[in-house]
Amino acid sequence: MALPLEKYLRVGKLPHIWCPGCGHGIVTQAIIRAIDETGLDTEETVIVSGIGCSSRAPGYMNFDTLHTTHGRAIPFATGIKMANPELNVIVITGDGDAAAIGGNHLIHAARRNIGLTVVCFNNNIYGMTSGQYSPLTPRGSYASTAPYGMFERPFDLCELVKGAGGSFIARSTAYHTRHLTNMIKEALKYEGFSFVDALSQCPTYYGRRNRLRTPLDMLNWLRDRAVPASSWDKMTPEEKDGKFPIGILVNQPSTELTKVYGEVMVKAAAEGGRG
Amino acid sequence: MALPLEKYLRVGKLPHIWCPGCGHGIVTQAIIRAIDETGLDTEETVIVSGIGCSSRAPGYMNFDTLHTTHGRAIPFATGIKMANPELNVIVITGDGDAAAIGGNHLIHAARRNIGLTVVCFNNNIYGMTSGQYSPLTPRGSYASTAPYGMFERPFDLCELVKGAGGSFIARSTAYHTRHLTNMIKEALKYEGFSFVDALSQCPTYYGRRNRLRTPLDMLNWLRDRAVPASSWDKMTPEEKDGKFPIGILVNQPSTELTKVYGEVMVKAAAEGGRG
Amino acid sequence: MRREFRLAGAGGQGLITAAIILAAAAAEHTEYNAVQSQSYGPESRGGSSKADVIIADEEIDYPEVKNPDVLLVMTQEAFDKFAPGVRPGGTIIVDDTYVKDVPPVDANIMRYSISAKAKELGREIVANIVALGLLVGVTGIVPEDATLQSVLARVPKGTEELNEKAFLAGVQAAKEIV
Amino acid sequence: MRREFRLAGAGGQGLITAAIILAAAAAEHTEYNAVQSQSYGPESRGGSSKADVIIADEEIDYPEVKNPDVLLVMTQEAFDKFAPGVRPGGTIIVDDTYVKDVPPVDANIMRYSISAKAKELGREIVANIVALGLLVGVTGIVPEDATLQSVLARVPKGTEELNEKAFLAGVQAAKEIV
Amino acid sequence: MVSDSPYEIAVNEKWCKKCGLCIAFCPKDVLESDGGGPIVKAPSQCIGCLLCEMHCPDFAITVKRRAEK
Amino acid sequence: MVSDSPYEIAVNEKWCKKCGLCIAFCPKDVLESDGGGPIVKAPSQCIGCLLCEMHCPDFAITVKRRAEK
Amino acid sequence: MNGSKPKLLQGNEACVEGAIAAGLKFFAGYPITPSTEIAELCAARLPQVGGKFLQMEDEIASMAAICGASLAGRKSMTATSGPGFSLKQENIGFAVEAEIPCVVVDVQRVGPSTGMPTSAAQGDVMQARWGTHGDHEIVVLSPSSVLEAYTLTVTAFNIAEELRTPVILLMDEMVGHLREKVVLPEKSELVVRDRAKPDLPPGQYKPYADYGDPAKIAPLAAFGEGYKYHVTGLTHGEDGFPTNNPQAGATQIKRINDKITYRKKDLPQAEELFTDDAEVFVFSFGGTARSAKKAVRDARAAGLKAGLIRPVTIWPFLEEPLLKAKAKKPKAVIVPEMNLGQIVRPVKRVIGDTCPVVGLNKLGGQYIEPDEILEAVKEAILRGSAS
Amino acid sequence: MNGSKPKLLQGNEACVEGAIAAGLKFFAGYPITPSTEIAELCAARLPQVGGKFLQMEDEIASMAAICGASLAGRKSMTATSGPGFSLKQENIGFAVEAEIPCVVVDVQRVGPSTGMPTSAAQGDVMQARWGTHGDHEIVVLSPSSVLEAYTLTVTAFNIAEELRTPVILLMDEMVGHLREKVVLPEKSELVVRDRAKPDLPPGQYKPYADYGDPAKIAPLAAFGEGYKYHVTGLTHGEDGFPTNNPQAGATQIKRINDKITYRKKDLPQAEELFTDDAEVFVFSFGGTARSAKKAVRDARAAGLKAGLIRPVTIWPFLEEPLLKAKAKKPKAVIVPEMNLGQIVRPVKRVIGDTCPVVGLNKLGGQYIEPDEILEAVKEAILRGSAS
Ligand SMILES: Cc1ncc(C[n+]2csc(CCOP(=O)(O)OP(=O)(O)O)c2C)c(N)n1
Ligand SMILES: Cc1ncc(C[n+]2csc(CCOP(=O)(O)OP(=O)(O)O)c2C)c(N)n1
Ligand code: SF4
Ligand code: SF4
Ligand code: SF4
Ligand code: SF4
Ligand code: SF4
Ligand code: SF4
Ligand SMILES: [Mg+2]
Ligand SMILES: [Mg+2]
Repeated sequence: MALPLEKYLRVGKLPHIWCPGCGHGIVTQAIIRAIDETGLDTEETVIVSGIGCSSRAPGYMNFDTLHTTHGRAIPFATGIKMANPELNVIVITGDGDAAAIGGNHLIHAARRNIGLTVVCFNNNIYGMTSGQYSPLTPRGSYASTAPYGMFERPFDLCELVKGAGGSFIARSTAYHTRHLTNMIKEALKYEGFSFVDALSQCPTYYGRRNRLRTPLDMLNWLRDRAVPASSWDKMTPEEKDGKFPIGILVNQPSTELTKVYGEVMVKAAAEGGRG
Repeated sequence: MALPLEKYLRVGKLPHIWCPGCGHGIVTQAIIRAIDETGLDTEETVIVSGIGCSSRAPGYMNFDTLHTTHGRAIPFATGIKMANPELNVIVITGDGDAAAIGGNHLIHAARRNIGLTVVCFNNNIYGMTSGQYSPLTPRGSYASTAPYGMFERPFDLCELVKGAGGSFIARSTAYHTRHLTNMIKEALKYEGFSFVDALSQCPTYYGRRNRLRTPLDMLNWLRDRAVPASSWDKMTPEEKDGKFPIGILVNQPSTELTKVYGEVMVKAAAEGGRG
Repeated sequence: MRREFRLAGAGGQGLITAAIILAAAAAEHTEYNAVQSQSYGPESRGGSSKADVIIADEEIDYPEVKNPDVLLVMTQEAFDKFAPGVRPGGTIIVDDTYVKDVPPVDANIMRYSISAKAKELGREIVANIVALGLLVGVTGIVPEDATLQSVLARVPKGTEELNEKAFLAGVQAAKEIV
Repeated sequence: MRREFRLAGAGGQGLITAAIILAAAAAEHTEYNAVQSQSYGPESRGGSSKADVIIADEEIDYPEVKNPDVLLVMTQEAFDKFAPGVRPGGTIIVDDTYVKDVPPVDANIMRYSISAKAKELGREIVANIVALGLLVGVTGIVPEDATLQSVLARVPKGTEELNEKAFLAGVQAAKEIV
Repeated sequence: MVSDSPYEIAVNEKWCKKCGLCIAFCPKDVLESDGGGPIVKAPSQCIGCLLCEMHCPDFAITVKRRAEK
Repeated sequence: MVSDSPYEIAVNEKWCKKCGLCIAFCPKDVLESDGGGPIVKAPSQCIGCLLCEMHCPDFAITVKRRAEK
Repeated sequence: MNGSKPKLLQGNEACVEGAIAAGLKFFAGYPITPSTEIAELCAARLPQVGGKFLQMEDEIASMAAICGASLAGRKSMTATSGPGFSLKQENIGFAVEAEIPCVVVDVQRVGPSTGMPTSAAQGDVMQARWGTHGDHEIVVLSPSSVLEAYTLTVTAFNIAEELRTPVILLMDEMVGHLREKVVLPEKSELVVRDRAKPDLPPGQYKPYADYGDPAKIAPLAAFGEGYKYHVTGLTHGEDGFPTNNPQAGATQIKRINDKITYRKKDLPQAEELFTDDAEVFVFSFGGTARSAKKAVRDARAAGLKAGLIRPVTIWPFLEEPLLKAKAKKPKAVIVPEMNLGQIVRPVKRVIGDTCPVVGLNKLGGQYIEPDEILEAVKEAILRGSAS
Repeated sequence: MNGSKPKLLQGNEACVEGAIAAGLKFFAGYPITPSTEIAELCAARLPQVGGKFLQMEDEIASMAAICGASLAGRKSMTATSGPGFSLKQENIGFAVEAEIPCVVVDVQRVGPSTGMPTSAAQGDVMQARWGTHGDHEIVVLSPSSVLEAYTLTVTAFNIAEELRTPVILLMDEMVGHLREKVVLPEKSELVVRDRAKPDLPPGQYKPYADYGDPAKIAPLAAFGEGYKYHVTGLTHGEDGFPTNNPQAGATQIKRINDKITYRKKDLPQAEELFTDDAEVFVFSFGGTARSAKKAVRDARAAGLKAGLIRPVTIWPFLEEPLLKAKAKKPKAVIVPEMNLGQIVRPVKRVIGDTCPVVGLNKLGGQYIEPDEILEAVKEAILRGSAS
């Protein structure tokens, strides 16, 4: 039952750089557990990230790992998957990385249905750069660049990916560790593009500034806002306010991009193509 | 009834560079007509575009006009609106400009609800660079970079903007000129971020390669695929296949960003803020 | 030996294709060197079109045509724009279907109703190949059969027959007007 | 005159704030020049923290501290890392709440249970201000009242009283241990 | 061109690119093709629906009520 | 630590950052706080639910079934 | 903020206060170490003074937004560091081509790529000049102190407005993060240039007029003022509309370059110390120049004839002080920089074969210490005397 | 495609065929004039030869995708022009820092900004060297003919693989769009270097090993081969993991620079024509060098002692042929380029005060004609003789 940590972690690199009580370690563990339970071969699994506290996770994970530029993990991963479709390609990203600077890549990967599993460590703040607001910061929250409270409207990340055509979309939180692990497992099993919005906590920069003084306060805050997807649709707009659904939100199988491209290659070799 | 062309167009710059039968002229005219019917002051209206055949439209329009870099019209326009919220800011963009390279800016503007009206001249192809596929090219269509047929899945642009939180979203086509004009009018009247997916035709690069030999063939193709929004929801998935709804698809008023920021300014001047 | 050709007219008349075929015929079927270039740009969209070819028995260092030895024009606009630049004593082949006004220039003018001929053969779209046949026939710069091979290799499948007819019509016309 | 100070400990102990206040007191309330700098980086996240101050009556061209005249350390790790770098004959102020192992070095060592004192006053979080009082008291580099002004100007609203107590406790302690 | 229709149809030859859309969209066969571009053949039939004008990509055909003039 | 529980709880002191989450999540009060970090106080109460392990951001607490050892 | 009272300010803070003093009304940015404090302070300060702050989705959008705001008539700024500076390059080129006044701050850190985000470097010197495609002059200023972070930001806005061009404030982590005692100039002492307004009516206004004189630059009307003009990144004529005419294109590109080179004399000149009788020159900018200054003072104290040239304007490269130095036939010019050797290149070009030009380079975030420069000075004097 | 049969090929087409011959297996790109034919041909050709093409959402993603594909073991390429080249800069820096082999084609057009998209220029010379932030050497090659577009693409892949670095193929519109007769080399004549594989087992493999010898470069394992190693754009140690140690950082940055400068001798050397006894040298690259060649031939025909140096490797700058020229105490070096003067800068640095270095510059998409260069040669000889 306990995870074989040495198999999945570069234990020599631990302890990690994350702050005490940071949710990113919890989500990382859920990924590893999901990999373990799914039985993915560590030698055929690649982990790719962008830049951010979250994006430091691959450095601790015992796989082929790639820590890229801010926001660009998905197109790097796209190149890997195109080059070698046999590989399991997992992308670890943050809410800033995935939804601010990297938003375009996220929606295009969802559109293309390229076989990546993207897990967004969503702590609704820029942790690495010390607490600026992100496109996921709830309205009214304080951040170092929102000293008068967040005045922009945030995304609903799962709705965004859905609008882009995403075929597998799930959400969970660092509070719901077992559920989170299961969501990631389902995402790993899905052949096309799968997206998991993993709500995480940044006690250092989000919590401190928003009267959530301890990591536990933050996890309870996540718990209190999460509603099972099955109940969500029955709720009134007022009931939904400030809350979010967790669970599998979209699951519509569709042929994965490299599979489709395989057909292009067959056609090309045969007929030549019509320029 | 006929438009006062000299008022809205830089007639000295005509004829324009667009090909015979290009839909972009039709959509441009619809915008002008909508401006005329809405009664916007030409001196307080700014038109901003990116790069593409479509993005050449502002050069012919008698307003303050800004032809920016590829994909970036929306953030330029965002700066204009933030600087001077009194201005009516209209963005003209293409499907490549708005949805390929500029996709991130589109979704963030929708999220922020900044008061721009974005009209996408969507000909589902890159016209300016001679016919490469765009994120809107229908599956199976031919393009210069899809000699074996488009193998990626396209976006539904309106769904994308909706997923991003867009509050006013409409669609029409260059076939439905009166309807298109009305959609743009409604968008202009909407205070926050409004988006119009204006399906246009590129007979030169899309039509020729896809057995739609004349501009009329292309317009009829648009007509045949368009379904009034009111009927759309009643259709089965099979019936929807290859078709798209036209009309106002989303209309949920919400406070515009510069208005919200006005409140921040009042607060800041008064209290100082909590860093 | 270095001879410079310019083919000019409207976008859509297929003159770039004709120029490529001419250069290809020289490059692939003769000992000559050949380069081909053209004007690009949004202005080629519906507007004017210009394609150049240089054929030489030496290295072609500088690949630009300044004063062509031979100019083929298929619109009045193209004539007006490019005729003055022709090398004194050069040749201008004029499609008199569209070029009506031909003031005197220091060049050898040859007229033929290229587009009309193409229409007569079935589709005006092959006017470029008629023109090519005419140009090859008039100048003898590359062998006719080699050029025909290049034509057949580069036109869309299914249109070979029509294009062959067009090319031969051009060659024939050359014989008549020279 | 140029004197260099280093304040080192763990992230969260508030030593950067203390250093800023020290530099501000010198800059804003004396004729001296002052600069302040610190180590940044993910390592400052939960890990160690280091802040430097230089106070001088001349221009401070090069603003880096290499061998501080005065070192304040609030963790064992900080002591181990920075004590060897102190200018021979300099001063090391040690928070013996956390620094237990103090091998001999060529410096004047002063010990005080800074964090324990802060806890006693109400909240350990003001240990940085106790330390500041101690440092100012020990070194006399800036007037105590001016420093207190700077303290009050830079701590969060509502905590002024506690911080004032903390500062004065540090100053008092200095008198006792010097 | 004088006619008994209340509408006046103007074609700007310099801008017209002869795409033929105006002709195709006219519900009343008012227009006739001249190698692609429109010739106003039956002005009296014009009902002022503006379909020609609004489908012209080149701002080259306009329809005005005579009174407007 | 020997106990009659079928579970063995290990804390890696070098990795633990004393966030207290393991303690807070243990439904059986097995763990007690030592300035934030866990002390295994009542190992026999452990039901192997893994809530401590799965909420530890630092991979610092693990729970194994004794047989596994 | 202003007044004769001394303050302890951080370099990044001083930049913001300078910008506000210069009339900054719109900041768009995306956080990145070590420039982030600039965005954070703008978020707090701008709405207090009638300005606006917007955190954009990325650096590309930030650069675009400040161009838009500037065209709408507001003084605008963005700030970033290496990776973000790379992303901004395309739109910096747009601002150059469309002649949009704005200020871009780059607080340098160790590169290439993510490098060492919190460590100091001076590795973007050449990128600031050549980072965007195509030919373009650009004005780049580099402060050495917190006070200068303030004053040069004001200057940057003035140049941007006067020359209708983006101006780069090239800081380094050392200056950006340093807190230092400063006495800010009184508001009344500050020269603040506001944007020239067109004096011609809309019909006659040429936003890109070519007066045939690089000293004369067309004023920029604000959008919404009734001029209804066109702005494009395509090569354009005097009216702002695209042109395909090669001659017109060449003229336009030359004009936007000439307007800058013509004004070299008006840009902030180098600080010189002991250059009159120097035998060895130290040429150094930004944070490193602080070490250089100390080294030169120490050298003088030791009786060595060292002199300092500290360029404040980095680009266009001001040859003048180096030409003066060259004329003195020095024993060496020493160029310490926290990179592999960038500003040393134009120095070599100017000095030619006159004397050795010695690069003193450090990487990995390590400051160049005064003693290292002093050592180089000593060596150069020894070597020079021996030969 | 290969074989002794002559063909008429376009420069852009030749580049694709060269890439395929070199083993290209993945192309990611975003269309932009005048490079688009490269993407179009890759879309048609790659799936025919077991490769893949993907049109990305933008140039940033394209650059990222080819890095990813390269790490997965496939030879990868992207192609673009000015605006897209600006956007790729951040990830080019990543490829430099993470030492990822790949080929980036930039077909230059007139800038800055959107400029004149279909007109030729050579304005990205300095950007190719300095476009990304931080210190980095980079290999840049520039073809002058269609055949060379083919052969240099093969060479670019070989260098990329051997030096584990991105290589820039800097074309210009003139060469990219030119159709020319070529005889492609036989497959058997082509030297194609494949990627070295690690010879150490996973546990011992150091992807960024420092052998203390710039000639030795660690081989790159492909993802999925069991090495389970880490790649980052942060400054890193030999094991690939980030380091904050300044010394280690400095060493790493120097290593990735040294590996390139050390191999200068192995990079494509300049083409020289009549340089033995030349009195005036014309230094010219890319499309413009064709005019230069003609001019030099014409000069010789007129009895004037002109010589041509055509650098094929643009960066790192190969001083050698210029040093040889300098030793001959020439009357002048003439540097024609379709920009405001870029490659002329390092030329001046090398030539120093020996003789005038004369820039001959044209803008707005205008080719520099042979006669203009000839004129400059004549003038230089006259002036040189008079003095
Ligand atoms: C191009 C670029 N812009 C900005 C940055 C600075 N930066 C690093 S991480 C980060 C945000 C991280 O936020 P998020 O993705 O939410 O991750 P977290 O740290 O919260 O886990 C930013 C803005 C950068 N490294 N590169
Ligand atoms: C950064 C950048 N990348 C690529 C291009 C080339 N480019 C110009 S327009 C265009 C696509 C235009 O397509 P779309 O937006 O659909 O407009 P259309 O021409 O179809 O109206 C591209 C790729 C560019 N100008 N800048
Ligand atoms: S700053 Fe926030 S996100 Fe980053 S490690 Fe600390 S708690 Fe986690
Ligand atoms: S290429 Fe297509 S989109 Fe562009 S002007 Fe022609 S028809 Fe219109
Ligand atoms: S207005 Fe209507 S009826 Fe009249 S010409 Fe036009 S399309 Fe025909
Ligand atoms: S629609 Fe306009 S451009 Fe087309 S034929 Fe009619 S008038 Fe001419
Ligand atoms: S496994 Fe469950 S019961 Fe046992 S210590 Fe952990 S949380 Fe408590
Ligand atoms: S959850 Fe982990 S890090 Fe936190 S106190 Fe428990 S063992 Fe330590
Ligand atoms: Mg985050
Ligand atoms: Mg399009």
